[in-house]
Amino acid sequence: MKKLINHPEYVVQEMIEGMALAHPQIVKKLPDTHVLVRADLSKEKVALVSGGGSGHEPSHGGFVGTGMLDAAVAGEVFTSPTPDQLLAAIKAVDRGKGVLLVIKNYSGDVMNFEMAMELAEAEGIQVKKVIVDDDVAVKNSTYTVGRRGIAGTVFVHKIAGALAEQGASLDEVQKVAEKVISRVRSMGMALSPCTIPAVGKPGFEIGEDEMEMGMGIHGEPGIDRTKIASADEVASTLVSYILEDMPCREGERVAVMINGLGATPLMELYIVNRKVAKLLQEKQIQVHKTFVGEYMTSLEMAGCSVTLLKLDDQLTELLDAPAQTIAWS
Amino acid sequence: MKKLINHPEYVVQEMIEGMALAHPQIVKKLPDTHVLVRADLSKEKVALVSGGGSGHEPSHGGFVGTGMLDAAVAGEVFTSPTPDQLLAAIKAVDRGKGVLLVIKNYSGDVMNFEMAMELAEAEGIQVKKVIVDDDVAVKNSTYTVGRRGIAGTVFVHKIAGALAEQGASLDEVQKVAEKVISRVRSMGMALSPCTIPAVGKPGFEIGEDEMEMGMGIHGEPGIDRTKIASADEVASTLVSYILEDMPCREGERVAVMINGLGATPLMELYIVNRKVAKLLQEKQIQVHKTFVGEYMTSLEMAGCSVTLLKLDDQLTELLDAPAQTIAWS
Amino acid sequence: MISVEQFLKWIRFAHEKIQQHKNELTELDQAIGDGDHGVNLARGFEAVVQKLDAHEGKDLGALCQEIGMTLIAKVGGASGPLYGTAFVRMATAWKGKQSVTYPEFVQGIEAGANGIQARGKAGLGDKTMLDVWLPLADYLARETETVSWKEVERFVYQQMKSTESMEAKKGRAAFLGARSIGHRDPGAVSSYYLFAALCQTMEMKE
Amino acid sequence: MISVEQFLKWIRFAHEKIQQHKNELTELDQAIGDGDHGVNLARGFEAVVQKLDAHEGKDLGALCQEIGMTLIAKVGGASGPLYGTAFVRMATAWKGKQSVTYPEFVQGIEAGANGIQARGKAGLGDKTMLDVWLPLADYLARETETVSWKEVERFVYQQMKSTESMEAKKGRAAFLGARSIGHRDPGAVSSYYLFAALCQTMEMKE
Ligand SMILES: Nc1ncnc2c1ncn2[C@@H]1O[C@H](COP(=O)(O)OP(=O)(O)O)[C@@H](O)[C@H]1O
Ligand SMILES: Nc1ncnc2c1ncn2[C@@H]1O[C@H](COP(=O)(O)OP(=O)(O)O)[C@@H](O)[C@H]1O
Ligand SMILES: [Mg+2]
Ligand SMILES: [Mg+2]
Ligand SMILES: [Mg+2]
Ligand SMILES: [Mg+2]
Repeated sequence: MKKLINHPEYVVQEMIEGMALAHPQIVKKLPDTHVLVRADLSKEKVALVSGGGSGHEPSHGGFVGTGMLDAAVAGEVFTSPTPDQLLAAIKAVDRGKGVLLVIKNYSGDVMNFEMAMELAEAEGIQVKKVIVDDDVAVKNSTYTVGRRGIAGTVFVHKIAGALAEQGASLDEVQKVAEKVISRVRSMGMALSPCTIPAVGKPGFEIGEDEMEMGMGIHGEPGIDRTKIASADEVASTLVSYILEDMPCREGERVAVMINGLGATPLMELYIVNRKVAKLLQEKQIQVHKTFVGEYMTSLEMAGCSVTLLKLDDQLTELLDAPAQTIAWS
Repeated sequence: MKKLINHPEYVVQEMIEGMALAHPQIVKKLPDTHVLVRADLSKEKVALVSGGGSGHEPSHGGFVGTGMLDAAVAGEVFTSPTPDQLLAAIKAVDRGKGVLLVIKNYSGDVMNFEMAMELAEAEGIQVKKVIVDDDVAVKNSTYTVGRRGIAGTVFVHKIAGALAEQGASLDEVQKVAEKVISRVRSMGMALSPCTIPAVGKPGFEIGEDEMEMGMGIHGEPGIDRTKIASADEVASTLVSYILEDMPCREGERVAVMINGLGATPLMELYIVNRKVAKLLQEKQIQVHKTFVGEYMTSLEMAGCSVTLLKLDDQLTELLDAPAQTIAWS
Repeated sequence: MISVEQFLKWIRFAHEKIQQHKNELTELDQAIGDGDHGVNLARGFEAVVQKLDAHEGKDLGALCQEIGMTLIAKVGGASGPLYGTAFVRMATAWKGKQSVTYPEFVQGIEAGANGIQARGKAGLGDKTMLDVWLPLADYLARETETVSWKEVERFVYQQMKSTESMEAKKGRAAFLGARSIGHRDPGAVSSYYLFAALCQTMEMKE
Repeated sequence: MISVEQFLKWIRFAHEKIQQHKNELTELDQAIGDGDHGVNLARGFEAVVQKLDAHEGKDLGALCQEIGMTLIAKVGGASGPLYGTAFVRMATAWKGKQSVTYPEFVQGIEAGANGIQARGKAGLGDKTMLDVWLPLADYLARETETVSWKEVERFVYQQMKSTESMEAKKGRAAFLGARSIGHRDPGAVSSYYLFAALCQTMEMKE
């Protein structure tokens, strides 16, 4: 394991400290927690709280700021944060207008957030939640846990955050978040594994000539282990899975995110985007905006995910609204 | 070699296409070149052109836009762009106010840019140049080629670009660029090598328990191959080399850049920043702003560089001025 | 049947087993999850035993409450709320007691199992820790004070092992669908170590 | 001494050698540079021979001009402007000639070497391609038409080899300082292949 760290046990704490030290104009750390909150919490508005295991940076601390999240709670690496930390975040950002929790659909995240919600409600805070499940690599079924939440979550932060910033009510903010969730789909793939610092060895093995389609952002196995394919083939496969799940008609407008998982250079992400853009052009799906970079990573995993968000006028306006965070501006 | 590419020969072309397709509001590709120019080239102002080998993304195409570069020219991976491409860029962005070339100090870059300069001057365009040499890992000497240009180059783009945007003359823009160069120092280190796509195997080898201090951004060997150290030790070493070369007094103000080389997760960069911030605090050097992320990469190399820029009032104002590019906003 | 002293022995013994088998638990989780189960539980139990050192005269209810809250605050992930809820429910069952009788003990385990089910909404056969907890509660409920703890351990082991052939429906392994078959559930295995520690503690006492 | 036909043979032969030794050149550059020299030159010479296919009656000057401009536009890095400038200077020396005499040929090589020096501002002993070009130009200037091309090749080889013990002062290897000692300069090695191709072409003719 080759990492620029001090001790596996302190990676999350030291990272949060490093973030707060780097961007004091944007975020501050709640004392004795792994919670980053907006530096300017004065405004009376619905508050947005998200979080999850660490190792997905810039998610979620990088999206705390004006027009996006009010607080982000970092768990241990790949491990949902605990209810006490979530409660601290909720209490710190609540301005009496209620708090929306943005949860990625993992059993652990859902349970910890729900426990925090119960605790906050017991203290008289109005809390609602949405659960993001954009990963089409997993079959959707109400019978099981359903799909995973991955990079599409960032669009939920952006759009719900923009509406909250405009002064909308908790119900309205929850509604728009759910609208985003219903219209966003993602799928990822990996070329190499990643290593949880405290574990010290890679979460899975993958041959020199292999890749895994549908890989989860915690190294959860995907749907297909194949010979490594070209960037164009990878892009085509990801887009076709997404469009199969969420058909888009000619003339419809989308936002595109080409998300790097950690070790993949921007060069490769842009090569993937080239093909994604061409595929959408062929299908006459209009691209309103494209985001290429690292938004929801998996430590130092190599690979990428593609996300499509189907826009309407409301979502377009909110997506384009200004935001001031570490990783989105 | 595990890369998300189609063919090693086309990586640069396809990357440039992918960038232009992703951000049509910000950049456009000059036909038949690997040049990205600002989408809005109307304004009469001094133009800034930079470039270099590819593989350092988001440098330099990611810094094309309002308030930074007017054009970026991409060479083959780790290979300076050629004079014809540079000339095309210069001609495309010249608005009659002259063009400043921002060159990183490598023999190849200097020669190709100088040839382009001669060609442009022959066509009656006023061209000046600055050469960035911020890497303190290399001993400075007028007898040899001097130091390498690395991540500090991005500060030159930002500050000279801001002054050009304000309507300053070519001389003034060149002067401020030189001021930045005289006040910016960087040093990097690597944990793992990178592979030029067309070569297909890593540029160097490094043991499982080793790191290289002073590593160049093209995999050029550094100054010290040691046992892998903690993030805090790495940060201390880099900062002390920089401050030895450019002493900073108590109360002086700096901008800090913690730059990832490609495969290093943001988590680790922030852990490094934590220590850098503490070291500067101890020395009572004021941090005006901190930039953490990927600015000048080396394909998928793991490692980081630290850059300090000594600010004065002029540089502070120009650094803080708004800019609209892909990777800086 | 079980006193504060015995209880503390059980938990300390469970802690030891978790630390010993940390890598095994992590590897099981790497196969069908995200590879943090060993690390998560090891961190949680480490925190638990540190709290126990200052238990000074707490009753079983208070101890379980402390353990549950510590696990909730320190483990995170899916197993934190689940193990945590189990101990918090046991705390309610054993409130104010310095020791419990066999039927009271069984009530506690049942309350724990029901807590896991309420929190995680899994059913039997969903390939989770519940596949150890629920059957164990039922087994103990059918027995009496004279139960053979060796047999109990064997039973728990079988339950744990039976998760190998199940298809996961809840938790992270559920994303794998049928490909989760052939692997033991990490949470079932850690639950086995928890109860193996109980059985061995009780046997030593006999 | 050398006709258009011979010249084309030389360049095509040089191209073959560069392609054959592409990996070797890249590995030399990995040791003290950035590992692209083989790839750069292979790309450049590939483009050059494609242009040569349509040379139809061009003279030596025009051919060298074409080669120089192609190398400048296709190689990039340090070696592109340097090799390119060398051929552009040779073009001036051989302007309008269908063939050149031995003294004219030597003037061309001298012009090329001087072009490299003017462009790169390196001196003898700085561990660059110049350490092949300049001594070769001098050697040829001291000889006549009857020069032994076998000897020339041996001489070029020695010059190339002598870069091994030099400390780089120019080019990327200069960043290494004393640690560049012990490695051959990639540009000197590629220049050796260029001139080995010349010598072997001339020998075949003899
Ligand atoms: N809904 C659930 N009900 C019961 N147990 C569950 C549920 N979800 C997960 N588990 C248990 O949690 C274990 C995984 O714990 P852990 O790895 O610590 O958390 P995470 O899955 O969040 O990484 C699984 O092996 C399973 O036994
Ligand atoms: N200033 C110079 N003068 C002469 N030759 C030089 C100079 N700088 C570099 N070279 C030659 O160029 C070679 C490197 O070429 P190449 O690897 O293609 O370019 P780069 O160094 O830009 O990657 C060196 O081995 C050396 O022979
Ligand atoms: Mg987990
Ligand atoms: Mg090069
Ligand atoms: Mg897990
Ligand atoms: Mg080179």
